[in-house]
Amino acid sequence: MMGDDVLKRNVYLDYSATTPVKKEVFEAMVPYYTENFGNPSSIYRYGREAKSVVDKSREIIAGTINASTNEIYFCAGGSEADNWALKGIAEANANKGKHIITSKIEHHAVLHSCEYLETRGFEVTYLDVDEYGMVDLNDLKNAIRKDTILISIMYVNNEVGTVQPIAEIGKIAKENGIYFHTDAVQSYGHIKIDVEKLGVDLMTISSHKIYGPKGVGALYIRKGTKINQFIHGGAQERSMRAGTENLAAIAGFGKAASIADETLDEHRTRLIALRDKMINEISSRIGHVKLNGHPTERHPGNVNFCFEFIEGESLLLLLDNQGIAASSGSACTSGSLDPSHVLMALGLPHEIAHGSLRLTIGDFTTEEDVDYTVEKLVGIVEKLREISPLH
Amino acid sequence: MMGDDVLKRNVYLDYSATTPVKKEVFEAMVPYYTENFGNPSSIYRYGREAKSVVDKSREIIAGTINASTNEIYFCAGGSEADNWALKGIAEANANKGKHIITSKIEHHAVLHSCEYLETRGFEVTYLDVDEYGMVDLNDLKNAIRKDTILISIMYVNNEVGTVQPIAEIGKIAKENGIYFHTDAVQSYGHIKIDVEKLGVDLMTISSHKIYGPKGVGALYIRKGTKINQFIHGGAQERSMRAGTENLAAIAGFGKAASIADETLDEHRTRLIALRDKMINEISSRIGHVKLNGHPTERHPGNVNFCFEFIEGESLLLLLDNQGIAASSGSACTSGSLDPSHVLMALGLPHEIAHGSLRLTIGDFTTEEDVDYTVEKLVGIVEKLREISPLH
Amino acid sequence: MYSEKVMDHFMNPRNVGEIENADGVGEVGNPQCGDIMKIFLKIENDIIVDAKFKTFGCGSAIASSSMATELIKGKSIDEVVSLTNRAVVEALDGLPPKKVHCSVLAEDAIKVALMDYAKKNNLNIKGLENFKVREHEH
Amino acid sequence: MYSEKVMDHFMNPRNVGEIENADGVGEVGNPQCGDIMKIFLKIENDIIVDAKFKTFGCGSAIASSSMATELIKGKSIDEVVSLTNRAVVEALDGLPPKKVHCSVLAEDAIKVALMDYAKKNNLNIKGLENFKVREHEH
Ligand SMILES: Cc1ncc(COP(=O)(O)O)c(C=O)c1O
Ligand SMILES: Cc1ncc(COP(=O)(O)O)c(C=O)c1O
Repeated sequence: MMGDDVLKRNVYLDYSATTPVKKEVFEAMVPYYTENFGNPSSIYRYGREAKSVVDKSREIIAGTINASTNEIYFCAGGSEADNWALKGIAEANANKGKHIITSKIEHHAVLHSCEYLETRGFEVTYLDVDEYGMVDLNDLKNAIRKDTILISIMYVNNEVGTVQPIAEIGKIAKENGIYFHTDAVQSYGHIKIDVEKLGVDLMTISSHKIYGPKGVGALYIRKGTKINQFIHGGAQERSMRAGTENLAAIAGFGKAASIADETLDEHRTRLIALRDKMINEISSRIGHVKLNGHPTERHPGNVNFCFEFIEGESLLLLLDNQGIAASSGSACTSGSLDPSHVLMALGLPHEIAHGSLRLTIGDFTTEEDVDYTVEKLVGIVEKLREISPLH
Repeated sequence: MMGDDVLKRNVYLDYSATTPVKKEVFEAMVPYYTENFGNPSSIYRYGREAKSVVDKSREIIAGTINASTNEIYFCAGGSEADNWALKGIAEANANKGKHIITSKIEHHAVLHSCEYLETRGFEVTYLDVDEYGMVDLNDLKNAIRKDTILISIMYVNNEVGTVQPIAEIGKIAKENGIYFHTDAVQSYGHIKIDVEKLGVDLMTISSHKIYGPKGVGALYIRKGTKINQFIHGGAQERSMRAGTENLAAIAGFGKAASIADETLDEHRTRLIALRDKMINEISSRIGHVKLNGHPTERHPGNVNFCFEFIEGESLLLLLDNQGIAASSGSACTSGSLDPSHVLMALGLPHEIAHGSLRLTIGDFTTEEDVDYTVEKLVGIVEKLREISPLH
Repeated sequence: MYSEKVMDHFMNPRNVGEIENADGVGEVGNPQCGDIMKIFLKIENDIIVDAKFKTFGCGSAIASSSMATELIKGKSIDEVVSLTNRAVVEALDGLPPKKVHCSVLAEDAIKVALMDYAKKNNLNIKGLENFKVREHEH
Repeated sequence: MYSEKVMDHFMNPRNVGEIENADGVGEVGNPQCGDIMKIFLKIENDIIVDAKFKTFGCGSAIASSSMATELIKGKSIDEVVSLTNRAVVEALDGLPPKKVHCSVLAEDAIKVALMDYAKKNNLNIKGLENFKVREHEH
């Protein structure tokens, strides 16, 4: 073990997949497992203490996005919140119309919920994006119909990091009296969010992307929004989401949210510097590469390149062998035939999309990590290109 | 604080609501927050380690109920698993029929899912129970129709602790080619379960009722069962349940399940002794009381009485004031007009149902706790009866 | 959930009991809905010289009975007629929204007791001409 | 995910490269599906005296190419014709189910190279009369 550490670095560059729980966050969770484990719905002291923990986290999170506390509903994570938003709005508003607008680069939690709704009689328009992953506002306007009840466009794309013009979309939605949901899993904690300024009616966030625990997320639902429950049962979350409250995780989510909010500026500055350094070095030291996503409207920690003539899984395995954890939109990493739907939507040819690599930088990433990774990457790409018949 | 402890005991008697996380369980979770936090779906080392944790818990849990590992699907808890079972089976088998049979004393996660399905064109028969909370097998047989696709009967009732004849129900379901789901949230960890012997096709379990963390549960789905996904999105849980795996919680759930399985016999023996002592003392020392639930076919830790002439919330508050945490099926604790649907289904008159008290015993309950509680209860009931105009 | 005042009046209820040969007795609620409040009044020269109660109900029902009886002791019938459930709620430093109905019960029980007094003595009490016990909902 | 054997052949692939004036060359797969395998054979007296490869693809595609070329070096054409993808999988101590197609690619690439050799030399190779490159799916 020691030997390993000396010989090899451990460089985690997959912060967009999941983040470690920060120490302060973990410490904020510890009391709620073996000691203060009460059920917040009970009236005795154990329960009242538990309730106040849940209330406090709700207050913190509402504060970070300029919402009121009774607009925050805790659930099990980003995927559940996306499912809830899409299905809950669709069912509750089906009498008004059965048309939904989304984009081709949404997370699967949104896309597959849309596909499910298509089997239940809804129609879905999947907007194209440009080569940088941007939705076109005119396309959006043109897609709106009399029976459109919901627009769901993600704030920041998880693969290529492109940031959408959410406030403009919110305005269009409002002008047309259509509910607007945004999956903000990849922007929350990285971009200052104000639900009023953005004009969103529903917003998905997830704890384990902001140094909080896994298994908890939240759906922001603007007051007055007509939406069905998704998980039926007990009266938790003001009867909107059943299931015993996940006390410790909610406490951790609250702590993570408050840290993220307080340190947002320095977090961004630091990440952007590392990100740009990495992008510049890869671009200048390796030939036949292509930066995926938008050059400026970009997640502060997202680096995503295609390396021509090589395939993503091989790249990941060789990086892993050097202690570097990254991810790829390669088909081979997903077990499907096609490279990721996001890369395809950007219009990349198959053979190039197969060679994508996503490196996502976070709060524990150092400049040495970036240097080390670029250094190793240069050699690995060279090695794989030597083996490649395309080169 | 110290003074409080000296003056007053802390007696938690609400183990059926939620349990503390056992120390060994918590320790099994700790490594997966700040250190081994990887995403199990990734191919690099961090991810592979995470995957093996999830696999191991799956194996343990499968082993405890005689299932195979690929029949266990992790999700966020009992409520989600119930929703998934009911809605997933209904949707996937609607072409075969739209009739479902359940009982009047199910958990709200089942009942409200059924009510939801009724709004989507399904028909639901809610079976009556007898005065002990038992479903009648002849009623069940009579309720079966050509278009019945699902029977959902809970294993052990959460309020009154009655244990249903699950194996017999399984046999009836099988003979009629109908899927059988059981909500085993209150039996898992308390009764030895063998899904083969019981003949269940789907079974709900939840971690925080067996000294594991909140926010994680599982649905057992027999191989070959036709069921839809409930949370759509990523390819987690063999594409059946989307959402980044809740690593630490799954590790804790596995540990809790293995402890529960290994100590099942002593756990039962100990709880039954305490339970019976408490039931006997309350019955003999307090007049005008009625034991709710079945005298013998009963959860090992469940004590549930109605105290005539008094109301449940008052009882809970005065118990809480003595450091005793309990629960009640009183309407006043739920904010609804009627006492719990379970007590009503047992045929209790309203005024008696209002005075119910549930005391649920667990692994940290001592004989002194029982003595203390009975002692306090005698005085509290007397005091409230003095105030009562009904007495 | 409950204020300290509510808890105090619940844990140590004032005026529990019955008054023998009470001048007015009022009972409202029913066991079905989980609340019954019975108020006993002793009245001399239009003044409530004593008040007692018996209540079957939740913590706030008991606290409301206790506080309401406290509030009316020593008051004139006129003053008591104009006492509303709001006054009880305020004196208790508030009740949770779902429990406000308990204070309504207390107001009603007192008024029913006054009506009983009026009937027994063939009086008309000003302000109670149109009084009707409200259907109360949790 | 991968066996040690697979990782070894992926990290340190044997026989990478091209053979100038190869006696047989076989290329299968296409960039669209993410795998291309190109195999070069040097054949003397019906014996594979040398084999090299170039592969664009995932870890198991590279390992399969490496192992397949190892397996056929020094073997007779007859022996090579009866070599199936199973043999490659076994020699690698197994492949994940989704990756077995990589071994099929290797088998096919070798057979295409043999067909190329046969064509160039106007030969018929027994056992390859009905050979067709399989549509491969991930
Ligand atoms: C954009 C986006 N939406 C939704 C999700 C799903 O979140 P979770 O894993 O918390 O279910 C993720 C991450 O996996 C994501 O990146
Ligand atoms: C019988 C029963 N089913 C389902 C549930 C719901 O489980 P969870 O709180 O894990 O969602 C509970 C407990 O609340 C229960 O007792």
